[in-house]
Amino acid sequence: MQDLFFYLFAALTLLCGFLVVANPFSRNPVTSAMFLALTIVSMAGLFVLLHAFFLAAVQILVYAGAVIVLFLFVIMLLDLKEEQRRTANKFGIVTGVISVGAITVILIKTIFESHATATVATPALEGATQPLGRMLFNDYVLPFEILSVLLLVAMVGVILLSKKDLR
Amino acid sequence: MKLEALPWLILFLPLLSAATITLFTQKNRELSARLSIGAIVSGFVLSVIFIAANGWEPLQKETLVTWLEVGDLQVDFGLRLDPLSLLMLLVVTGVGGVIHIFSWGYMREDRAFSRYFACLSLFTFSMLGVVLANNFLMMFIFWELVGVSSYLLIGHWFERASAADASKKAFITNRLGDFGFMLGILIVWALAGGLNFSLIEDQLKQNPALFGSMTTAAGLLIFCGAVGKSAQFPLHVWLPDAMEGPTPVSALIHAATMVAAGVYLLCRVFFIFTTPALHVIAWVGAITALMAALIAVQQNDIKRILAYSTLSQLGYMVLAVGVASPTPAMYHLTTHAFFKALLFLGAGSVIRALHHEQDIWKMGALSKKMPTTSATFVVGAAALCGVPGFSGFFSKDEIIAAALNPRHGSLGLFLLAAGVAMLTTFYMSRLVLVAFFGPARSDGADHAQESPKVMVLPLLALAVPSALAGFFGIAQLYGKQLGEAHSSFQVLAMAASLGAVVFGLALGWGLYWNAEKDPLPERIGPWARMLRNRFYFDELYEATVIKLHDTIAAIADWFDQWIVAGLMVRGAHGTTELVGRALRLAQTGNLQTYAFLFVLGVAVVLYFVLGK
Amino acid sequence: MHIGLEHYLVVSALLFCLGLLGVVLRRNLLVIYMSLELMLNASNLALVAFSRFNGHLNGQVMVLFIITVAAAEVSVGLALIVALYRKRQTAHVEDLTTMKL
Amino acid sequence: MDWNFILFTFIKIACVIGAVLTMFAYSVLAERKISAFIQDRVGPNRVALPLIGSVPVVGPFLTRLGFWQPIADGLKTILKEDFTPAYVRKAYFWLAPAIALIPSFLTTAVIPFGSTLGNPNKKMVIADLDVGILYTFGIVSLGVYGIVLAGYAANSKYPFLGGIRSSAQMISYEIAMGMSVVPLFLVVGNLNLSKVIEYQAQNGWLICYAPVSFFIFLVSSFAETNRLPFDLPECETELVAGYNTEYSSMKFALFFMGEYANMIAASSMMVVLFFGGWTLPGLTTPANTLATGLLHIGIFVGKMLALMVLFIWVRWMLPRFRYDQLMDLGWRRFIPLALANILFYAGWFWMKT
Repeated sequence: MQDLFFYLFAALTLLCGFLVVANPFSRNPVTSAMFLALTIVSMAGLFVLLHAFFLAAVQILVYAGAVIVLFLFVIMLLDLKEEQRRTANKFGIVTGVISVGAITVILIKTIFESHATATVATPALEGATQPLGRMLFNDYVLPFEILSVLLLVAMVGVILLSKKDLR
Repeated sequence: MKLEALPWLILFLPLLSAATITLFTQKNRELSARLSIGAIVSGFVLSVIFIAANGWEPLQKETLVTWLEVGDLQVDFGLRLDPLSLLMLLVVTGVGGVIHIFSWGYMREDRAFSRYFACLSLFTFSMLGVVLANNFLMMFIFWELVGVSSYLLIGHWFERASAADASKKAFITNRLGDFGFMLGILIVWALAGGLNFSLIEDQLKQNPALFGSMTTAAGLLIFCGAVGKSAQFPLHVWLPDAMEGPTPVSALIHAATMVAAGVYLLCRVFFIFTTPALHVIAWVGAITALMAALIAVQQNDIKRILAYSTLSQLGYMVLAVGVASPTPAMYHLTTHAFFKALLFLGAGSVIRALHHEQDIWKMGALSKKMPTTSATFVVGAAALCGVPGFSGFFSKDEIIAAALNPRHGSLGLFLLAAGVAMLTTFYMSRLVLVAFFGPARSDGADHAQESPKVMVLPLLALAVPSALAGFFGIAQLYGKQLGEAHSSFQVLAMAASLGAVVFGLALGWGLYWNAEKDPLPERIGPWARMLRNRFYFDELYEATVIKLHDTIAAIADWFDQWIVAGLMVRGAHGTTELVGRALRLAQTGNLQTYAFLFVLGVAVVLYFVLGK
Repeated sequence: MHIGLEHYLVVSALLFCLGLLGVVLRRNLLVIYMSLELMLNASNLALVAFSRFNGHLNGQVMVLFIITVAAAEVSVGLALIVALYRKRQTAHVEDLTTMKL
Repeated sequence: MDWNFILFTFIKIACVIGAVLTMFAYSVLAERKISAFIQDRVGPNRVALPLIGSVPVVGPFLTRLGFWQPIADGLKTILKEDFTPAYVRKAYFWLAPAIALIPSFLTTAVIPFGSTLGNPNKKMVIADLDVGILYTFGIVSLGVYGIVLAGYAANSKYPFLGGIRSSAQMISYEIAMGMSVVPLFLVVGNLNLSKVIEYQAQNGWLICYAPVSFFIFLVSSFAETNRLPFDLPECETELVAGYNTEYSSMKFALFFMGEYANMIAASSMMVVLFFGGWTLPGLTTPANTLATGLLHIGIFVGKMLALMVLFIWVRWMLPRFRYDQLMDLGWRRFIPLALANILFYAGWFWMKT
């Protein structure tokens, strides 16, 4: 049952990811964004299978609920229709695919050759929210605070950037 | 009361005024002029006070400040105070002050009034430095400063190409002489181990063979400096061109001070010259005197005539030094400073009255329109010609007499001197008769008016010493230091100079009284043209020196362009550029390309890290 | 075959390479950004899988951080794109070659 | 695999969806009736079923009540021509209403609408998730897609602006909403909604502990469901009908349904979070008989309906906000207020320990 779900979600993730990048039917960025949302959601499914419930929820909440909506927002604001008209650079596509393919091969080869020892799932970390929180606010409190500053900086930056005339 | 600080004050007041004008009072014309004039006039007053207090020969002849001390070398910054320098101090500040005041009127409408006075003050400072210097190095420094400030003054109207060219010509020609001067200084330094005048003089007195075979060479090299500054024969070309500067500048530089510096130098270091060197000096002076007088006969520009006359008189002075008679040289220098400044200022007054007309054939009848200027000009001319009773008579007479002295002089030099005296009278009578008498030859001359008081008063102030300087005992004063003039042939010399004056005046009167145009070209034809063209010196230099110079420059240019810039610089930069061009291909500005290259790099790195 | 760490890692690697492909091939700035998000998510997946199979929560904490950074990055990046678009009227990388010589 | 469990879950899902749909139909009627009451009108009172309408007393009463009106409305929306304008983006135009509706149904999955049906294994919640509230927020945040896509797909100005406005509004208020409930979990110490109700059963309703949270949550719910006073995405005077301008027939009905389903979901969330779910003071133990189980469900539904009425009531009582006021309220009032609220509770607990 779990295996089935894994294959289902993995296939869905990869398929949607592929459609984000190279949708043969549409080059509309909105479609890409929607498939990205689907990727995120199916990835959340994978997270659930990995017993990372909290992260699954956060994944949906942050990515699907905010980030991709932001993307949609911007796409709609910018009114992008350009790309549909452009002709692709064949040479670039071929070389790009080859180099990325090489990386893929290397990565997967490495994964299979490494013989990861932990093939059996360790006892599930049920209800991981509380330990996660403890860890976050004890061991990782400094990075956490730094991140909060990062967010603040990003917010200030975005507000400045979005002003009509920068001074 | 010793007043030791006074000479320093006199020296540095003009510098202070120049600095103040340049830094603070550029905008305030009147204040600038007052500062500059105040500096030089107070310099004159202070000089008088100093001389009054200490007499002509102060007990302490030198005041010293150690300026540089590097290893064994010690350079003092000192002032030498003896009759020679004190009298020159009076001449420079006195004549210079008068010229300053004259400038106030003459330059009134000039745009760069403040700059003019700043340069004037700087020039005064440098000249005073030359006069007061007690060693070769300090003299050389001020010598160069004189060159720089004269460059600035001659090129005052630098907007005019001719003025800019003239200033460059003056500076470069001077540098040529200065180069020799510097070599001479170095030789003296190497041999004597010091630069102080009195030190070297003492050493030479004790051991005349101190410099050995180098003495003549050192003397001649130092004479080179004087040749440049005093515009002697091969390097005389800059002085007539320098008339492009404002007329007061001409008066200051070309009559009283700068050109006199060369002669002053010769007298100051007279002790260093050997007999062969003196022969050379004498002949150079004689040739300059004759040549300049001949050229002056056929010039039409009032300032040029005066310029060549200056050259001629400088030749006299150098001749006097060359016949081992520095006293007459300095005597003539002093009187010449008075009357030549007077003549230049008179010419300036005329030029200004005629709205910058300088051709004497467009003047005439000015004696009626500008009585004071004319009268003073005539006084100056008479002094220059050596009319008996006027200052020039005494000084020139002494030189002509000295030219006959048995040890250094010769009959040739005497005849030359006498001939030049005749020519002087001739061209001066031509100038005076054409410019101030006869009919008015242009509308400008017809409507000329007397110049304002600020210009006329200096003329009067200079006319007095021009006329009477012969009675002040200046020669005796110089004689105290430089030795009495040889006066054994006074009668013959006096007869010769009197004859020259009478003959020259008669010739001039005959040819130019009421003349409409110059009758001389018709009479002597090609000779006149040659004179008018200044013996083709400029053309000669153009054809030889400048050609040679151009060739050397072309070769250097070729070397620079092909070897230095071509092979070395361009080679290096070409290689860099080629590599840069190759690398530039990678910078497409396209994000995608960068991403692709990045991915490629990651693939390679991954291959080496993981893939093996 | 039981699902192990390797399976998740393969999915993660494939997703990562898909994102990389998108970055290299697509020419719309926004889509490139989405591809970047894909890559970040792929790394998230790998981290969560590690966390799960090593019985330790460090990985999940990292994922939280990554999500936060990604949110900040996206907001700033999108603001930049909007600013750029206002200036140039394009979000197409081929038109944004001002730095080119 | 526990087939019983699966079957039971399916039955629960079916019941919940059926209940929500019914509730949707009758909440529309309630809306109309209440608005009529507020505006001193009668409201729908004509639709009658042929047979039942002729039953004396009951028939006219039900007719006057408008009891059959939802059926007529439903028939009308189904039978109307489903018009697709020419220049819409077809795929998204079709997808958008579904996407708008789905999240609100999904939200109901984690809501414990009752205790048990006698048997402790038969929990009256479809999925008893440990991260229930996070799940809810995640799903709610997906709700924005429907509206954004609807605005985008219509390919026309007003729907587009409506979609943009709506998404901005929803994202903004989601933050305040999410932060408003944090104090609750500080108090309860668990994200599982069933545990939240258990805590309330023992310690009293959470609205007493966190009234500020409730206030923020309530107002944010209005904004999240695009209800008045925050219905700017479909504000007639400015945007015609907002994102659903180009929609008609059943597609429009789906949006409509989504709105009411959202209201239902929000009301039930509030009931669970602040009003003790199925508990009443004195009625706190999980049911051990079928009857008490049903009673618990009834209590839950009753509380929820009361909140629904509040929603409807507010709609007809308050004027619409201006958009900048809305944003101002969200970002500059509620978010700082929610933060201060969190800090207050955190400080409180810190003092206690």
